[in-house]
Amino acid sequence: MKLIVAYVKPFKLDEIKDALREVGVTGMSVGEIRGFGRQSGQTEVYRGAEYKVEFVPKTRIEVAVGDDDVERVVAAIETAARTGDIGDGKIIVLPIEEILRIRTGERGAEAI
Amino acid sequence: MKLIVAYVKPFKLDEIKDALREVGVTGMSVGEIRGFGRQSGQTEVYRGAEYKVEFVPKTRIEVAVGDDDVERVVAAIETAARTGDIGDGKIIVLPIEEILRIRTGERGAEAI
Amino acid sequence: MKLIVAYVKPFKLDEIKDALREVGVTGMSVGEIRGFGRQSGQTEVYRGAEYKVEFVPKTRIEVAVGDDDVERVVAAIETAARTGDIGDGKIIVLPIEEILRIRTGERGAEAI
Amino acid sequence: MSEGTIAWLLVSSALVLFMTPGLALFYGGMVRSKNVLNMLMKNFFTISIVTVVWTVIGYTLAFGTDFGGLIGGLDFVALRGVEGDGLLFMVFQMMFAIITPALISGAVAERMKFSAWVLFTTLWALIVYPMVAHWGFAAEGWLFAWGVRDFAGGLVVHINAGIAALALVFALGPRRGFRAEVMRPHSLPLTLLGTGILWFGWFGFNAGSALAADGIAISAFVTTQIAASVAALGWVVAEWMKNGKPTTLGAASGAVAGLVAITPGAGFVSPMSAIAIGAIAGFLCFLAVSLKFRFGYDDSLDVVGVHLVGGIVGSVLLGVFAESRINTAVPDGLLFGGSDFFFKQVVAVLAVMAFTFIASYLLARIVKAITGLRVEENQETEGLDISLHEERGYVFSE
Amino acid sequence: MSEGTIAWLLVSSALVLFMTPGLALFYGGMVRSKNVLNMLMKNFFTISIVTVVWTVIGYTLAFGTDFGGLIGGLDFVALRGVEGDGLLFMVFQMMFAIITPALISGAVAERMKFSAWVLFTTLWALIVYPMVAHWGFAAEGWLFAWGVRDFAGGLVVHINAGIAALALVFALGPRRGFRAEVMRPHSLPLTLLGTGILWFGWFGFNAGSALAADGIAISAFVTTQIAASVAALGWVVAEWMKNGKPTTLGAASGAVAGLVAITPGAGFVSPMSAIAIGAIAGFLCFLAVSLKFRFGYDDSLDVVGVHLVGGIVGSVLLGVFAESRINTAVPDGLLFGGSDFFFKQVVAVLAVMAFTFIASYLLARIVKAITGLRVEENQETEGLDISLHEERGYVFSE
Amino acid sequence: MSEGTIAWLLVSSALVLFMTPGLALFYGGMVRSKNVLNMLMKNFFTISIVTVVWTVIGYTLAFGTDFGGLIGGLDFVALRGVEGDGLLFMVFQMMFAIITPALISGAVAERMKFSAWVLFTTLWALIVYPMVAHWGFAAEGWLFAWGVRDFAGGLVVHINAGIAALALVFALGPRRGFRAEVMRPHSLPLTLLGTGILWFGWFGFNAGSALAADGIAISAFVTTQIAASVAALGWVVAEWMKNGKPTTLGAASGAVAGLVAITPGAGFVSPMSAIAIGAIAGFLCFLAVSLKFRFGYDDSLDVVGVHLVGGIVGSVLLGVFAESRINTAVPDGLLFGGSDFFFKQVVAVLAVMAFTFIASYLLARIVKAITGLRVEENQETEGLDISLHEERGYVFSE
Ligand SMILES: Nc1ncnc2c1ncn2[C@@H]1O[C@H](COP(=O)(O)OP(=O)(O)O)[C@@H](O)[C@H]1O
Ligand SMILES: Nc1ncnc2c1ncn2[C@@H]1O[C@H](COP(=O)(O)OP(=O)(O)O)[C@@H](O)[C@H]1O
Ligand SMILES: Nc1ncnc2c1ncn2[C@@H]1O[C@H](COP(=O)(O)OP(=O)(O)O)[C@@H](O)[C@H]1O
Repeated sequence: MKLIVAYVKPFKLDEIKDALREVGVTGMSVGEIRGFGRQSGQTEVYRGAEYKVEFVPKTRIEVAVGDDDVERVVAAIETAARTGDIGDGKIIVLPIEEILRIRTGERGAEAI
Repeated sequence: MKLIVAYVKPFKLDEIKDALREVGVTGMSVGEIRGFGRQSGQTEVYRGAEYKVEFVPKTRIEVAVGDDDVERVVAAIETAARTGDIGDGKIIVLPIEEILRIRTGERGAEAI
Repeated sequence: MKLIVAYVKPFKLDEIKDALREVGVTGMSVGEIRGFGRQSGQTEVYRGAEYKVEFVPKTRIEVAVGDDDVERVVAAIETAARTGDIGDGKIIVLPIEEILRIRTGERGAEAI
Repeated sequence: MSEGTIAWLLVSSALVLFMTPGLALFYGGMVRSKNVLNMLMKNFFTISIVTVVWTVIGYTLAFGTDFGGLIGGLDFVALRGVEGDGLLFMVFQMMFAIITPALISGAVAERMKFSAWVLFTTLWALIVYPMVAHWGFAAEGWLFAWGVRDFAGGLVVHINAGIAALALVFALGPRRGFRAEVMRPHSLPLTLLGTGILWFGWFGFNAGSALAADGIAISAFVTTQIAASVAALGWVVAEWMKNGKPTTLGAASGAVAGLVAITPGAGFVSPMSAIAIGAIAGFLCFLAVSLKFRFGYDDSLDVVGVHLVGGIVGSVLLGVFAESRINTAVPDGLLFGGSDFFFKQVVAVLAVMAFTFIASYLLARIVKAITGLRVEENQETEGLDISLHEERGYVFSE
Repeated sequence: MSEGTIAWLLVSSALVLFMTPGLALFYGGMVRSKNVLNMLMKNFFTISIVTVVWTVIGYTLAFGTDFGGLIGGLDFVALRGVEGDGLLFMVFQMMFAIITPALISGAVAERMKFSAWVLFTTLWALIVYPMVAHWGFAAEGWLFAWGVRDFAGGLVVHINAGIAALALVFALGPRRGFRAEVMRPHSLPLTLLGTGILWFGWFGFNAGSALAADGIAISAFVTTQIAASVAALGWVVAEWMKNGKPTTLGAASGAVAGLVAITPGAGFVSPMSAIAIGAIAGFLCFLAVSLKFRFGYDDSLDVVGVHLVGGIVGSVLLGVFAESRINTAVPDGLLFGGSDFFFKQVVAVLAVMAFTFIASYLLARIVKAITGLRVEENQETEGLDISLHEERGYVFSE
Repeated sequence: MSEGTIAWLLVSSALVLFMTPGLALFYGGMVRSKNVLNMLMKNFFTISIVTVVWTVIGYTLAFGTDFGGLIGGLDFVALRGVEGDGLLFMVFQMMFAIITPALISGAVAERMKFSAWVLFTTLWALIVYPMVAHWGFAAEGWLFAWGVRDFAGGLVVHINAGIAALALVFALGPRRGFRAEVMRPHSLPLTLLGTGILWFGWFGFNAGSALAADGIAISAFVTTQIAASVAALGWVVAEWMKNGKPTTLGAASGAVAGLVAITPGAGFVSPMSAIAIGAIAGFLCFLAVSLKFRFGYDDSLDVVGVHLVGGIVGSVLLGVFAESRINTAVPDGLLFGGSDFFFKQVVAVLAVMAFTFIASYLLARIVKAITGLRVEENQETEGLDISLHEERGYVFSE
């Protein structure tokens, strides 16, 4: 089992969610982060003073999937999240050693 | 060493914290996320327009533990987080390769 | 490739970002969390009622790096984040199995 | 004027001015957080623009010597000769000239260029508002002279703003994601705060329109309070029955709908009629806000549903409930035996709608030709606060 | 009435109305974010409910022809014959009838059903408030006729609301997690904003109660400002000494406590007495808010500690500090040689407490039988905004 | 006084009091979220402190029997003999005495100890404010007697507060991270709300300073509205040209700058002059806020740039635009043939700046010796809300 972590543009969340649902993903967890990367941040101006805010608002998505689904899920996110512009973000795959559904105590693939 | 990640119902945080403390956990990190899963989201109504908000507020807990403590900690979270209703959430175990305490520079088990 | 996760004091973020940039890191993702640890939380008082809030605001940083850069990056964070006081936080290293840049579809080291 | 009346009109003017920041918050809470500042800014800046326009030329176009019932002459350009009581009347009326275009801003939220807004508001405050104000408020304006009555601005303010909003929405098109995406209010507490300020300020708006601290002012004050309350009840009961839940935004919207609807008749109807007007307005405006989904125009914050519909309801119902017993300045309405007045009110509603719709649509096209109306697609996605103002509404992480 | 007085009472009425949105924000900031809209809604909707109740029947029960000192007759049903000055008095008093039940809402925050609140408020505004208002404010009400004085509503508003809150809390029970969990205010800036609005509006409340723009109004204005300020000092100094830190919520709470305590005596005492009243109220109310933890009743936002205790302090101290030199409508208090008046004030406090506690508790039981009082356990956990209103207070992520 | 005038001055007093909570929000939105409560608290607590100081001794030092043009005598200690109209004047002036030190708090935001603020404000309200108020407002104060005019407090309020802010900033030093770190406003909606309240309250401030509900009040009301609007335009246009973007904070800041600048001349100049004053103030204050970066003093929220510079601009321009035709209490300014008055205004500005700078700096040193001025380094890093008040501004996660 793998944990897929994606940093994406916030307004893409809805599309990604729909894409994931289409490839059979039934759960995910989403948080707000600030990203730093090639995409340069925003200048903000307050009373004439300029602030170069290097962090850009991004959305962080976590999806736990079975080993067989990894490629399909990664591809779904990749397609849905892409705009082609700098700052589209990254997808990372981490190994999961165990997973458990709290409600039922199920473990492993069934717990996803 | 393992990193235990749990997605749980927000109001369960206090009980989980207490349960973890009882099994000897001395540290954890907690964030706010929005979860998508079997538990259906909430309908919200604004000026007569209905919005089906599929994301549910959840709390994400991270605990780094030594290999021997994994089962105990997972069990503690499981028990404290369970209500028996859909949406109780998941626990995931990830392998840690190294851990370091910034203040002292200690590494490995001592750093937890 | 590794994912370096660090829990640090929020006001240290700027220094850490600069330190990381100096060692060649070009991207990172940052979130707000609440930390529980040896550093005791804050007492808050509302209308005479005392609340012991055990969670302390912390910043969580994620940096994906190539295998060769791990030590350098960990050292950079360690130095920049240290104040010497309790609560400086932890750094964790997780193995990454795959990484992908959404914009270009590049994978592996190039995608970082 | 007596000192008591001066005191009351100074306070009323301040109250009506306060409504525009209140409106800014009311609207600001309803947009997404990435657009909150742009929403506030469009309202605050409208204060500045209209103050200047009104001072220099707008006031005289509205209240200068009449030309054919259509517009005022240039006698008061740059406030020449406007002093004492006249100056007080000028500034009280200025506050109405300010809030009217500000009301429009809710319809075009989250996508209209700031420069386009500035230009549109300037032109609209220069041309449309003074003409309609002349018709409805000036003694020789054709509507007023013909016998139409508009106590505090049902025609001049609410129908005028509401139909202009519709015209502008047509020229502008819907937000990206309209009807597909969730576009929830980002802070209803802000909206409720705005509602409180609007309600408070509306006492100056309506009771101040008596232009004296007298029995008419008292009467207008009371009908205002009653209509707002009953309309909030009406809206909430309607949605409670339809959707199964009473909502905070429903209560706030209902209150505003009631305030709108009582505006044309505040000093002309009895407290019991105010109950009827409030109830009908609360109910009809609740129904009206769903029209935009049916017909597909994106009136983002329901300026049409609340102000246009509420203004029509109030202006027409004034033709029903007016009582010369309450105020000798108005003939009796349908219910009290006068059908003539009712007919005139209906004609006035149609006339203002037709004129303002056309004029506003033309102005929108002109503005489009000069500055363009909409922000770029990526600006809309990123949010107007950052892309147009380089500011962020909230920073909780530092 | 002179135009000056009409102007002042119109403004005062608007100011007192504005207090209820202010109170909504004051309370709204103190609850957890999942309940903020419910808190706002309970207050805003109370405006609607009471406006209707008061218009139709409440006013006449309070101020109609007296029946045995206990209640007014039905002469003014649906405002029949209420015109001019009478209409102005009616609407000024309406605003008091609105805020009184609104005050209660803070005690039952975060757990009471909205439908139960609607029913309770309606009944309470129909029965309890008009009776107590009749006793304390109407010339032939038994308390007033007997010689008790209540300038702007220490008995009628604050003690009345505070003791009703206690009764309702008994019927309702504590929030889940009371005393075990952290239940912090979610937005103190909102609470401080509410405090500012309350303070501002209170000038209409107290100085407006002179019912004229005269020396008594001026005097009441000044004592109001002083007592609020000193009580804030008193509360903050007390907590600074006890807990080692001065708090923002302490300053806000102290100010409100002072405003409550000066209410019954605002137009009857000197500025120097206002300092004493403020200091005592700030100190005692600070002590009183901890009573709920000692006795275990969950008065969520301290309506008892601030309004009941503050109201008692003020009403009793009026018996000490009243000066006929300041206002001939009041006899001298203890300090100036009159003991009779002090005694009457104490009796009045006890009488209102006894009556309202019993009546409110009975109403609460009736409401419980009809709608139930509390939300379900999982609704309370999830938050009342989503579970009762299907709305969310804040959405910062879109 | 007539009832109309009493009504107007009661309302004006309430409006001016409301400005301080408005200011608290205006400032509160501009600090980082970890310091918002401390910012609010410093303002709210200033209300309490100054109310007591003014009641007991400040009023008599400002308006008691004159001593050599420099200060008032002790005749009115503890308001002895202050009644009726005098009491009304006392409380109206009290509100000015409150907001003046409150204005200073913005300059020392995010680092000054609360205890030090309490002590500084107490001493400043006891010594500096009453003296300068005596000079500028009392009939025998040396500035007034000499012929200087200050309609509503350009010298007494804004220059006085602005230069004191500068002195305190020198004594205090910059925030940790000044010029290196990003220190963004945490909630501009809060700041805009504060702006709305300030603008609303300023009508009481300026038009109330006519001390009657008369033509001067009307005139002051109108110039206030105009100058605020034009200055907002001026500021925004300047920044639009310089930085390429119009900002919300710019509009808010410009409006406040205009309100400040018209204050000294509100009842003395014509509406057309108000346009000029507003435009110049908006433009100059925009330039002035960048001075702190050039000269390296950390005036956190630009009290110097807005209030000192705006106050100077307004006081000096009054010497240019004053018209005895508008108000016989003022001589003609430069533009209307009088050079003498202009000269006196300039001297007055310099005199107040010199006196208050020195006095405030000395007070700051005294306070430093007693309590210290700054919080500890780690308290500043952690935020003043937690470290000084043990409270948190926002808790959205529960
Ligand atoms: N090395 C990294 N570790 C963690 N997150 C990263 C890393 N590099 C980029 N990110 C995340 O991905 C986002 C997009 O990266 P960026 O370099 O701006 O664009 P692109 O992915 O198109 O090259 C960043 O804002 C950040 O959230
Ligand atoms: N595959 C997944 N990857 C990441 N998070 C998940 C996944 N599935 C569920 N979650 C998280 O767990 C929460 C609960 O899941 P849900 O399916 O609603 O209930 P249950 O775990 O009781 O079956 C979700 O809200 C989400 O935060
Ligand atoms: N076992 C753990 N798992 C996850 N996060 C931890 C763990 N222990 C500590 N942390 C994080 O590190 C932060 C600092 O830890 P703390 O024990 O207070 O200080 P120190 O690291 O100096 O010993 C905590 O606030 C928490 O966010």
